[in-house]
Amino acid sequence: MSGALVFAWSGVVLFSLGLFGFIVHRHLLRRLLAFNIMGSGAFLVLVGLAQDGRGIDPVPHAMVITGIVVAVASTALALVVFRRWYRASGRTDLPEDT
Amino acid sequence: MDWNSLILFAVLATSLVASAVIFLLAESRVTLRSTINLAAAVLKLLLVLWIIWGVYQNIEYELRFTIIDGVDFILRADALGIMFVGLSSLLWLFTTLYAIGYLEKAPNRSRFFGFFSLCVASTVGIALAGNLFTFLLFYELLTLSTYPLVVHRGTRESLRAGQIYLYYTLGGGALLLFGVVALHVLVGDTEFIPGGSLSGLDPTLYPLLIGIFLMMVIGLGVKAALFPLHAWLPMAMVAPAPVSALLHAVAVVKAGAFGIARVVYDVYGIEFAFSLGLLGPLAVAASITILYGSLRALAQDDLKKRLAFSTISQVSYIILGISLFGPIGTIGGLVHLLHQGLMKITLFFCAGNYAETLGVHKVSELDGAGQRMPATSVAFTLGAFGMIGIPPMAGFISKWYLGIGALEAGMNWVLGVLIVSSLLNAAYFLPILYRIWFRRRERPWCEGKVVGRFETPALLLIPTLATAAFALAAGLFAGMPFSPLYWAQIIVSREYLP
Amino acid sequence: MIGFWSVPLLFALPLALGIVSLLAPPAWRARLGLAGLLPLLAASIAVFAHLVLDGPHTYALGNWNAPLGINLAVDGLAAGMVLLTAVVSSLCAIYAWVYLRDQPASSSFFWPLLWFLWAGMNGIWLAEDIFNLYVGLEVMGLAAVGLVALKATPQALAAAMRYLLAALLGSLAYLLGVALLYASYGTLSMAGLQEAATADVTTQVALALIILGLLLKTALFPLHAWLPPAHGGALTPVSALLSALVVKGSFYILLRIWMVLGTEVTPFATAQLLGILGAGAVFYGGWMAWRQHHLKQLVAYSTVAQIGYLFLFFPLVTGTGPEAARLAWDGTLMMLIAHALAKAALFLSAGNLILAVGSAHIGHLVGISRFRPMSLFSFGLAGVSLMGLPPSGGFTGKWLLLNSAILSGQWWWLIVLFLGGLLSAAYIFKVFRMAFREGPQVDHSVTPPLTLDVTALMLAASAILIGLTAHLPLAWLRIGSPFGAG
Amino acid sequence: MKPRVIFAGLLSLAIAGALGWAVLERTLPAENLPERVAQAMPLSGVEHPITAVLLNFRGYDTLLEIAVLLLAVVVALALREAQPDRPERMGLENPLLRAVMAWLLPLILITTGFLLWAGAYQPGGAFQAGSVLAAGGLLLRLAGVTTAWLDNPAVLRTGLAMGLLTFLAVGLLVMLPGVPFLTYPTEYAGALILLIELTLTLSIGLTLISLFRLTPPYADDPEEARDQPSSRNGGMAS
Repeated sequence: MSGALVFAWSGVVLFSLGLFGFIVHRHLLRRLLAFNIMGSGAFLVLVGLAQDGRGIDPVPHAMVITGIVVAVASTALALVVFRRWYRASGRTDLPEDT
Repeated sequence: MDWNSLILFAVLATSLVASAVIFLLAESRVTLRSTINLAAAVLKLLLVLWIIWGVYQNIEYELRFTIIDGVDFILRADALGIMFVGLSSLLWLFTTLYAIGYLEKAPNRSRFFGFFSLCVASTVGIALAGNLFTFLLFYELLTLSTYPLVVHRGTRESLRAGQIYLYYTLGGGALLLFGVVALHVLVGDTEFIPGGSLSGLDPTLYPLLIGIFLMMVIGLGVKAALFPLHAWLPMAMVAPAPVSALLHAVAVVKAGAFGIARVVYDVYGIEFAFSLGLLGPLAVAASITILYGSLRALAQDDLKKRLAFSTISQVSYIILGISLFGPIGTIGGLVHLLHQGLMKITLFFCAGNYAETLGVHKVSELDGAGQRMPATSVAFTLGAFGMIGIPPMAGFISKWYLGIGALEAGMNWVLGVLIVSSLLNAAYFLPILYRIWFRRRERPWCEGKVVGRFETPALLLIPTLATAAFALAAGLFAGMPFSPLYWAQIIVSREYLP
Repeated sequence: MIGFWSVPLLFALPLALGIVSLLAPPAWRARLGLAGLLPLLAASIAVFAHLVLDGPHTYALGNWNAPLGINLAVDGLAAGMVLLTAVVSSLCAIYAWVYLRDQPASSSFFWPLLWFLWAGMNGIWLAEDIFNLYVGLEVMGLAAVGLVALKATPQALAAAMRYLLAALLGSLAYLLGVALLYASYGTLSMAGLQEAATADVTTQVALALIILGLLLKTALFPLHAWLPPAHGGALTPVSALLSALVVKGSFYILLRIWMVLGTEVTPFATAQLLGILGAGAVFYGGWMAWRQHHLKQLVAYSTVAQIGYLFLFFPLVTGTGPEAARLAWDGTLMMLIAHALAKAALFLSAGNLILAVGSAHIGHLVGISRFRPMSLFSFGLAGVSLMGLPPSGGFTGKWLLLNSAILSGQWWWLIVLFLGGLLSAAYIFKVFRMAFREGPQVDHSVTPPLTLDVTALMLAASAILIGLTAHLPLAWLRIGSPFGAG
Repeated sequence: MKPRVIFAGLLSLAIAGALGWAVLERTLPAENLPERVAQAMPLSGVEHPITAVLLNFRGYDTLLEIAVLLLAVVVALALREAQPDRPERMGLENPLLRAVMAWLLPLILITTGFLLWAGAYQPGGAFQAGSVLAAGGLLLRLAGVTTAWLDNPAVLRTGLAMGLLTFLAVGLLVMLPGVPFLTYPTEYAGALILLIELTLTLSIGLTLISLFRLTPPYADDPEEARDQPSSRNGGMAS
């Protein structure tokens, strides 16, 4: 088993765990955390698989940095909307979810 | 683009432009709206007369552009098409006049006249369509533009009627669409060519062709009110009288019958359709509808409903004529397309006059109407005689040719259908005439509208008398050039010759 | 040459306008927006004209060719979408210019968000790089979420939140698929992937993830739950933009990736499954639309249904003959364009009707035909296209799809098209029934500004006209397509 | 167990299984992209390959990524304006904290500068530097140091937009000789990238700080929010 595979598999596990949390939880903050865990998993797969073969590939690293920025922006946006929603409704989950 | 295609475009555009302008007019601009309406109708009629003259001289009128690869939009004036256009534009003029009088002071007139013109544009498009695609396009447009007219009054009853109308026509339209697409996949763009274009196909495809024919006839039969697809028509009589008169007696139902004629003559070809064994069942269906419509008409007390069932029965004469294999039967069917239009619109105008002037909607209330409204009643009588087929009215000519055509085609039982149907026609029209002329009214009339110098407003009376006169003339002068009969003979000579 | 210069302007210009509009005082944003429409429209037309005159081309950003750099690909489909976006967004922007006057001041943030949305969409249409598509998706998606949230009512915030969660999940699935593809092919360029693609497990799993993510973003039944509240609850011009263009963004990516990988990599059943889900969307969306009482919710569910038609593309193009596939391609694109135009028109005219009666409840539309014939007329014209009745773009698209279904022998899709058309007639005429009813409730209505009616009418009329002249746009869209320039 | 949990569990397991298998079955690519990157490095204007990919070879991705970041702030600004908050009052009045800050802040600024500069030849770059800068700003805020100049919309928004604007302007200006968007002339590439990174660092830092500032915790309590005069939304029902 190569190192790349360990990284990639860890990424897969993180992604799946995140997905589980994303679906199971109703509290929006938890779902956002789950989303971030999923993101980390995806990034880990991206970088992990790139370790293999011919040395370090800078492209996935750049992609991950871009991905992280996008994830940060998405999370921030989600938090902004969430806090406004909480303020307007007093709820931490979405109305149709029980 | 040359003049000959422009003129076709102009025929279509007169009512389309009128429709667009009328939609934009404010409700209160009555005079301007009426002027535009009438000007468009007169202009269209003149253009159509021009084209009729041209078609008579075998001039080709064609307008064509590509919609998608392999599918063209084609308008073409041939003898069959221009006959229908002529009928529609003549009657549009009269109905417009009538409607202006009928809807005086009624609400939503901009909407009414706008959609009315759109309907006429669709009918003209149906008539001039040069291939199945174009036909389908206008056929569906007719469905859509009629709906607002059916529900025009906005009552619960008319909305219900509109809904039923949509169930039938949209369903029928979808079936027609399938048939057209299937044909398109088989043979490509199906232009209307005298003699049809399918006879060269591989015999293994024949079952498929029969299936497609069935789908298309069902789709078209909905508008032609073929039994058992007719139920929408009597319900649609809640619409204002001009709508019932022009659309549900002439434009819409005839669009269906005309479409069947197109499919039989110009897509399949009458001989090919005969050899596929399609004409016999069609004749049976038409015959059943003829008898069924007449029987149901007997039982109606509502005048417009009785006329509607009469329409169901009479339109099937056209289909019967189409399905008789032989030139004379065809003449009978085609000429009836014109004759029935003239007679039935007269009857509906009369029904509208009775309702508007006297507030009478039922047959049983018509006692003595002849004394109160003699001119209208004379027109009604002429129309009714025509429907029964009493010489020298136009209806007699149709039935005569149909009968001979049936004998020629060796379908003698059709003769029986014609005789029984004529008796039934007499049975539901003569009692009305008896009531109008020979009974007396007990109570005074509750007058609906303020009446001027005549028995009813001139705008209602003049179109009624004019169409009655046309119906009479079509029968009296059937042997003259450019009479409906003459024109039907031209069509048949052109359809059967190639 | 102008076309060459215009390609980067398609995203640079809206980004710049977005920034400027953010810096400008709120009162200036609308005027700035209108001024910005012209150059952007000009650039879109220039790119399109360049394509029609000189054929398809790629644009290597930074002069680094793929796979090292990022290419933009201008082919018929891309340029067509650019132009469609320009037309629909411009008209929606003009609508918004008038509509937002009566909205709270905070709604002036519509403008920067619109520009970012536009940049994201143009980025997606032009992209040739699967990772670049991910970033483009995020620009478009977050701008769209922001636009939904702009109304700031609790319902709108909840809808935005739900939309955001769906978008995020979809993006991550897509990203993971991209990661797997990159790991096995070493390139992000679609052209490179197409050359190298093999039907191994990694590619199939990657494609499955990408498809799943994009289905969620496209709101294909049964992943559609986020769409109706978001599209139905937003400000009217926003609803129009979202339904007309934004859902098409993820569908477009799916289409592209399918053309690159799908036909070779996926088993026959996948395409059929996508078609079946599409059929489910048509039926379920149509049924739900018919059951709605809120006018804009009805229109939103109609989008759910109409998206279903687009997915008939996959079974009709996979494993069928070249002619059937070509017809399916033409038909789907025609459907897509017609839906974009018609749905924008439908939302805008629905917004006008709501402004006129002051209520979004369909039951309150009684008798409105007497007062607002023009709004209703636009609604009807757009409805004609959605029902697939002639003459309209929707009809032409349906005609092509029907042809393709018969030709490929997959007759079962005929039933979907048949019943789908009738269902859409049911919900469109539901509105009309109410509007034509003469009742005591309505004796007056507010008259919205004429501009609102005119923009809706223009969109509706173009949905009709595009059906009558379909062969030209379809020929242009085929430039550089896998089906050859026809 | 709730059906949702079962569903989520099965789905996650299925996806984990499929992904694990896909990772295992992965074949090495035929395309050797690192090799291409290495070959193009001399022309990139920087020495670190990741920075070269981020800001030169795939600079367009980064441009859009910055747009995403800016978008988040735009939405935050829009929502803040739609539901105005009370004036914020934040931070601990703690002299120890302030004293520590006095030590920390210069360190943070130096780290920021270092990360920015380091990006040219070793790991680092605008986003990392911007994040550290934002952390500094956040600490200041927690320490109760007023940052009132950030309340001036013109200053704030200019700062936010500066990075993207510079990036765009550079991308467009280099087109003048007739080359595609973002084609840096080789001799100026290093300088231009540094300029872009510098402005990006400031904008990213400011963006992250703003995202915190725009949703002050005091406004979060729905009970309190309801006491306020009704917010300006509502308006037209549609």
